[in-house]
Amino acid sequence: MKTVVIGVIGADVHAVGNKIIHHVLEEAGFHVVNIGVLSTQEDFIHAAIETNAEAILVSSLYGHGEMDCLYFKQKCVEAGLNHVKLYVGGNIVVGKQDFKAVEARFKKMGFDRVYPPGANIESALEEIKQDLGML
Amino acid sequence: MKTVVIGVIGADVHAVGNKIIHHVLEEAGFHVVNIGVLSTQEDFIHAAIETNAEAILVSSLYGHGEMDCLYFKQKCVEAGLNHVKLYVGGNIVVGKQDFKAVEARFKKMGFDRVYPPGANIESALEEIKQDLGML
Amino acid sequence: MIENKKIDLDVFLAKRAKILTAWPTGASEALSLEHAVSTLKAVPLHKQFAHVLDEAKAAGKTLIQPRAGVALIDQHIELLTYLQDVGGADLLPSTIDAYTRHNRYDQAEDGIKASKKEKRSMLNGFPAVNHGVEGCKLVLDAVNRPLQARHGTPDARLLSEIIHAAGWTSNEGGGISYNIPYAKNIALEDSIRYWQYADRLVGYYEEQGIRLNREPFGPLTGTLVPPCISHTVAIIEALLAAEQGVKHLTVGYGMGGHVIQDVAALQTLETLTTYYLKLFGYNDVTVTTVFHQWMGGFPADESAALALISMASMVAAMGKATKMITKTPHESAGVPTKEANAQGLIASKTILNLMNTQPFPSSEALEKEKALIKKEVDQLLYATLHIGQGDLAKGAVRAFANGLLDIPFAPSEMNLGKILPARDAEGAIRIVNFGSLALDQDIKDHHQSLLSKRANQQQREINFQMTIDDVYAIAQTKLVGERR
Amino acid sequence: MIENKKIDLDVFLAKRAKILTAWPTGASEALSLEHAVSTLKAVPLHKQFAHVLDEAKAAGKTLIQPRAGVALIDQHIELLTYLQDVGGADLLPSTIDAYTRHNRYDQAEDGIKASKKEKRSMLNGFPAVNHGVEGCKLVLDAVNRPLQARHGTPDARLLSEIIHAAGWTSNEGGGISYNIPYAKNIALEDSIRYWQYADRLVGYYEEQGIRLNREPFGPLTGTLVPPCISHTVAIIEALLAAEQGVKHLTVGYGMGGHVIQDVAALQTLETLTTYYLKLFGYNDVTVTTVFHQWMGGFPADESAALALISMASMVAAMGKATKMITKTPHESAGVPTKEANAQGLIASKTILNLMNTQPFPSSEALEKEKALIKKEVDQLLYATLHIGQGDLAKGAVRAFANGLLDIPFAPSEMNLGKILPARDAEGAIRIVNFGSLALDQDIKDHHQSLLSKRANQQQREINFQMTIDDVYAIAQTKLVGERR
Ligand code: B12
Ligand code: B12
Repeated sequence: MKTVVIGVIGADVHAVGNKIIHHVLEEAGFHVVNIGVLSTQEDFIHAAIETNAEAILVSSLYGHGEMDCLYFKQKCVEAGLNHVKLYVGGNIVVGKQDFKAVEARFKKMGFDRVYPPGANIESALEEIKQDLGML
Repeated sequence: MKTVVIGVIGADVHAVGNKIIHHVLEEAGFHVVNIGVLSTQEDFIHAAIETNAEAILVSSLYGHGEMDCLYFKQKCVEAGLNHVKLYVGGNIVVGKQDFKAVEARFKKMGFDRVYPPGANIESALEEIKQDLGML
Repeated sequence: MIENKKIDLDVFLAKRAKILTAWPTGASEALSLEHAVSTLKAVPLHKQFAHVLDEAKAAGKTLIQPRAGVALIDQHIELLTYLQDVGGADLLPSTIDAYTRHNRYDQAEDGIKASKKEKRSMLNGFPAVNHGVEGCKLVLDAVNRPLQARHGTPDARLLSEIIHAAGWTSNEGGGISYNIPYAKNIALEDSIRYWQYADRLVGYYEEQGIRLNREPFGPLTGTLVPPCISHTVAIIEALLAAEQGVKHLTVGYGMGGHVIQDVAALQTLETLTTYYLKLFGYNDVTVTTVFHQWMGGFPADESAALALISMASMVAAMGKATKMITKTPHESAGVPTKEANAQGLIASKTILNLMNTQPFPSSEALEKEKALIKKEVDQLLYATLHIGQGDLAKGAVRAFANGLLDIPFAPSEMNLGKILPARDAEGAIRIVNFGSLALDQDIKDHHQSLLSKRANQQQREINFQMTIDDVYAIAQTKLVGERR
Repeated sequence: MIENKKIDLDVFLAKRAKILTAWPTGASEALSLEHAVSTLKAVPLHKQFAHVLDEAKAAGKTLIQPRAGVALIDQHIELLTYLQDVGGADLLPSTIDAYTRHNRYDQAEDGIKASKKEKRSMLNGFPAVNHGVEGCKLVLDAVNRPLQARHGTPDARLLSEIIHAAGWTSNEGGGISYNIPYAKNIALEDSIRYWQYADRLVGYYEEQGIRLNREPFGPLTGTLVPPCISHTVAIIEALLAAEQGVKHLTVGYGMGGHVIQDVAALQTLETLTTYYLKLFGYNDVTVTTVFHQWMGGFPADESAALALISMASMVAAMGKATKMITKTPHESAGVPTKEANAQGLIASKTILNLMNTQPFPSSEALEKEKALIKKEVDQLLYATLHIGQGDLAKGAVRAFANGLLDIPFAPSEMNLGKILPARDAEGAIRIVNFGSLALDQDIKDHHQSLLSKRANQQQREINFQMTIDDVYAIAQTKLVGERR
């Protein structure tokens, strides 16, 4: 079973999506480590290390995604998690912005895949399974 | 009392605005000659001649204003009505177009004043009175 | 003098030969009845208006249909396909241009030429007669929804022949509803006769096993029309159509703005039409209803317009209309772009989806309003029948001539034009001046008392200025007009 | 252990001194009580929340208020002025950023700096604490409407001091409604105590003759929250506030989507809150209501979003809410531009204007739903009081600890989280899994029977997937979720 860490980063309390991602990923055969809302970068990293996760799915809904995700990739690398796939989705910037530009910004920050508002977890399942060699 | 001819030009049956223009102009002290809907350019001209009108208010709501008003000024001039002020208003072209361009088109066709959709008769009263020296 | 009698086949066929000579496209081979019958029989089920309406009625769903029409076939197909795929339209129109509506096919031809030259539609609709059966068939084959001719044509005989022969399975209009609001000096007797022909054509196809839908035009002038008046016209046209053999009808009503009055109108429209059809022995006619989103002046602001469109959709859902004709955020400006038209459809379908499972409970206020409409309609229909000595066609002609029936703001000189409507304190449409309208004193007093309550509240007279304020109100996002 | 007792003045003043030291702006001279009282007394009538709400309630009008907040003062003023002048907002917010909501004023400062650098708001709200009394006063002076702090702050003591001292005459929030949906591991006892302080501050100003409005947060998680649960929390917070001396309350409810359930909820919210306030001896508290337009996931299409906003406005008008919080066509994407925010306001005001004169008649279905909500709320409140041995503060803490009260989808670990909601066949919100919710078997069976009717109709199990489908439904412009 592939292990993935999920959670909502920063001072963000949006829990609905997190609970659904938890359920959907479990149903899809993942071992889900859910660190919940209001999680720090360190929370994600510790959870990934402890559970030997292959991927970290960061949710950011409340708008401060750019500030909260800054240097996250570097910290992952420093913690020996270079091989861990990094995903980010939800409403990751403040306001309706051109997604191409937002995606580039977060890819530059080291995220492997970046999802726009409205892209629910079910629509991302294929890609995640592909990346983790489950297909 | 100043006499004005009002009517709805072409194969246009929109009567609501026409009836209100009739009432509002009468209340404002005009002698109103109302030739109603489905009026031809000739209907307007004959009415203006017969009643010695000082202005012709053409309504076009249904969209074919450009085709129906073509050469109207020339015909007025030929009929000796050069001094008669020509107004056009309603929804005088097909669809939502930039009003500046539409106004220019109808001014080029010889209309003295051109009104956009939504400019009801009450808001035009001042200008009409001014043009006819009633203020 | 006109009679409400089914046209004999031979008389019909003789008239037909003459009608098809009015414009060159009338000579097309595709207009032979054999050819037309085979075309119509080949129309797939999902493009048959009556069938799709029946499914919706059975499922308690409200379908959406836009207005749309441009001069040239390719752009018209592009427009309808966009409204189908992006807008989600369940039924498709072709709104016919105003020149064609007045049988001015030459001016329609000018419009086609001008549109090619200017690279924009210079016509406010689709010139179906000029494009002929072949052109109309191209449109039907290019779309995936039933297609209907929507127009305002006192004499639509040639137009009806052409669109049906092209497989369009519904035709809107009627002898009264496409004369009084749509013409100036066409005798009511003539337009009723023209529409008896259009209905007889549908009756003919019915006899060949082809079920076509006919839709009298509900909203009339769309401007403060009291429900009892539009219902009476709708029922008269339904009966006239049934006599000619029409078996599938959609009767319509234009949004008034007062939710309870509108839901009451929608519910009574169906029950009264069905009742009168049965009363006159037409027991095998399917009745469906159409709710037209607000048909008066629209607010210029596009968000306000979308709000009004959404409110209309709430009412259609509550009143369980079989079909709803949508408006667009461009309504106050002009013929909409396909994008604006699709916006109106999307907003409408959103509401219908969210409301579809929700029943609209009865209430005292609703039943009271329904009872009033029923009483008013019964009196107007009785007077019409009475003055026609039992013949509805004669009755209609004479009722309008004497103002027993009278439509507010109508351009036609066949209409007495004495009636003056205005809104009561809640915003329901009432009658200020009855003229010679065939309604009893009780009803007149009821309207009067409701109107004076409003007049007192606004400390104003009940007069034409009150009506004018109400005509302007909704475009200023108000329901009850305020003194200027 | 916490008690529902009015904080003694000296205890309050002692706490106040400490609270004001939490961030440098707490040291401002404008925060001396004398200065704050004089500022508040100088607030003109048309900028006093309580007064403007009282006028609306008396006139039976529903006011509109958007959410809005950006990092920097100038842009924030430009935004609010636009919403006032173009949007037509009757009341203005300042939506506070999320860092400030978690008392992370340092990170809010980073957000302010980043916003200056990037020339766009990097914060999802207005950092009122960082801008201090002077900054907040600039905002009040620049606008022409009453100003309210809207946020989601478990410990809003410093924030409340600052905004009131700046003349903002309303503060949103509560010890439960700003903890359970807005935090992870903050003890309910702490957040209730923090909000007793914020209410006591309002009580203090009340004693100086200044009437401030307090608004518990109605919608909680905004995701399929059964009305009985949000009403119970609203009533508890109303009672806790009244005990601290608050005299003017706005209790709220988030749109559910089923029109009759929502109108029933709005009507019972006012009657039940007033009833319980009187029951506990608080006879001089004004109760007004706020309806939040749909608080769950929005459709991405802007026309669909405006339709949902319009539907919500229809419900607020029918339920005669005193105030309505609007949404925008950008809701599913992110914090709206001022233009999109104004679109939401214009659509909302259009509906409210068109509906304002129209009464919403009672019906059997409405009375049935109201009776159910009343019965459920009575049971939940009784259980809360009972477990608190007559003390509501204790009762609330213990009720949540034992799941007698349970809020769906809540992030807080203080919430049992066993409750599972789903929609019945008509789309009304029911409870699938009651967990330990303090409701009797009759009520449980009633919910169960309604839910199984839906399950049969959709031939599916009643399970978490049904709830997930309902969570997604409205964003897909459906009310009752369909199996994926
Ligand atoms: C009510 C209405 C109808 C009613 C008309 C009833 C009747 N017989 O009067 C019905 C439903 C029958 C109808 C039919 C049609 N309609 Co119509 N109708 C409208 C609607 C909704 C309101 C018009 C109205 O009565 N407004 C209220 C009155 C008080 O205002 P008004 O008419 O605008 O007039 C005021 C001002 O314009 C101004 N004004 C008018 N003329 C002048 C002139 C001067 C000099 C000045 C200073 C001011 C001025 O003062 C008037 C009084 O304040 C408008 C859209 C809208 N406005 O929201 C469409 C609209 C006018 N109709 C339209 C069309 C196309 C038609 C049809 C032609 C359809 C067709 N394709 O054939 C048919 C008519 C057929 C025909 N042969 O003409 C289009 C025109 C499109 C365009 N120009 O691009 C409109 C704009 C709708 C749209 N957005 O597509 N219609
Ligand atoms: C419900 C809701 C709330 C509830 C939250 C209840 C709770 N505790 O969970 C309440 C009312 C409490 C709330 C509060 C706030 N909210 Co809110 N909220 C929403 C709303 C309406 C729906 C969110 C939701 O639950 N959707 C349903 C779930 C199933 O979908 P989801 O959350 O989007 O998650 C799915 C997808 O995004 C995706 N996904 C999510 N993460 C990831 C990650 C990966 C890797 C992948 C592949 C996919 C993926 O899969 C999920 C499941 O399908 C949205 C707007 C909208 N979407 O319409 C705003 C929204 C998210 N909220 C917003 C804001 C700003 C706030 C506040 C921060 C306000 C403030 N200024 O402080 C506060 C929260 C305070 C805080 N400290 O965080 C903004 C964010 C703005 C921005 N990004 O530009 C939004 C977008 C509204 C808006 N347009 O302004 N909110």
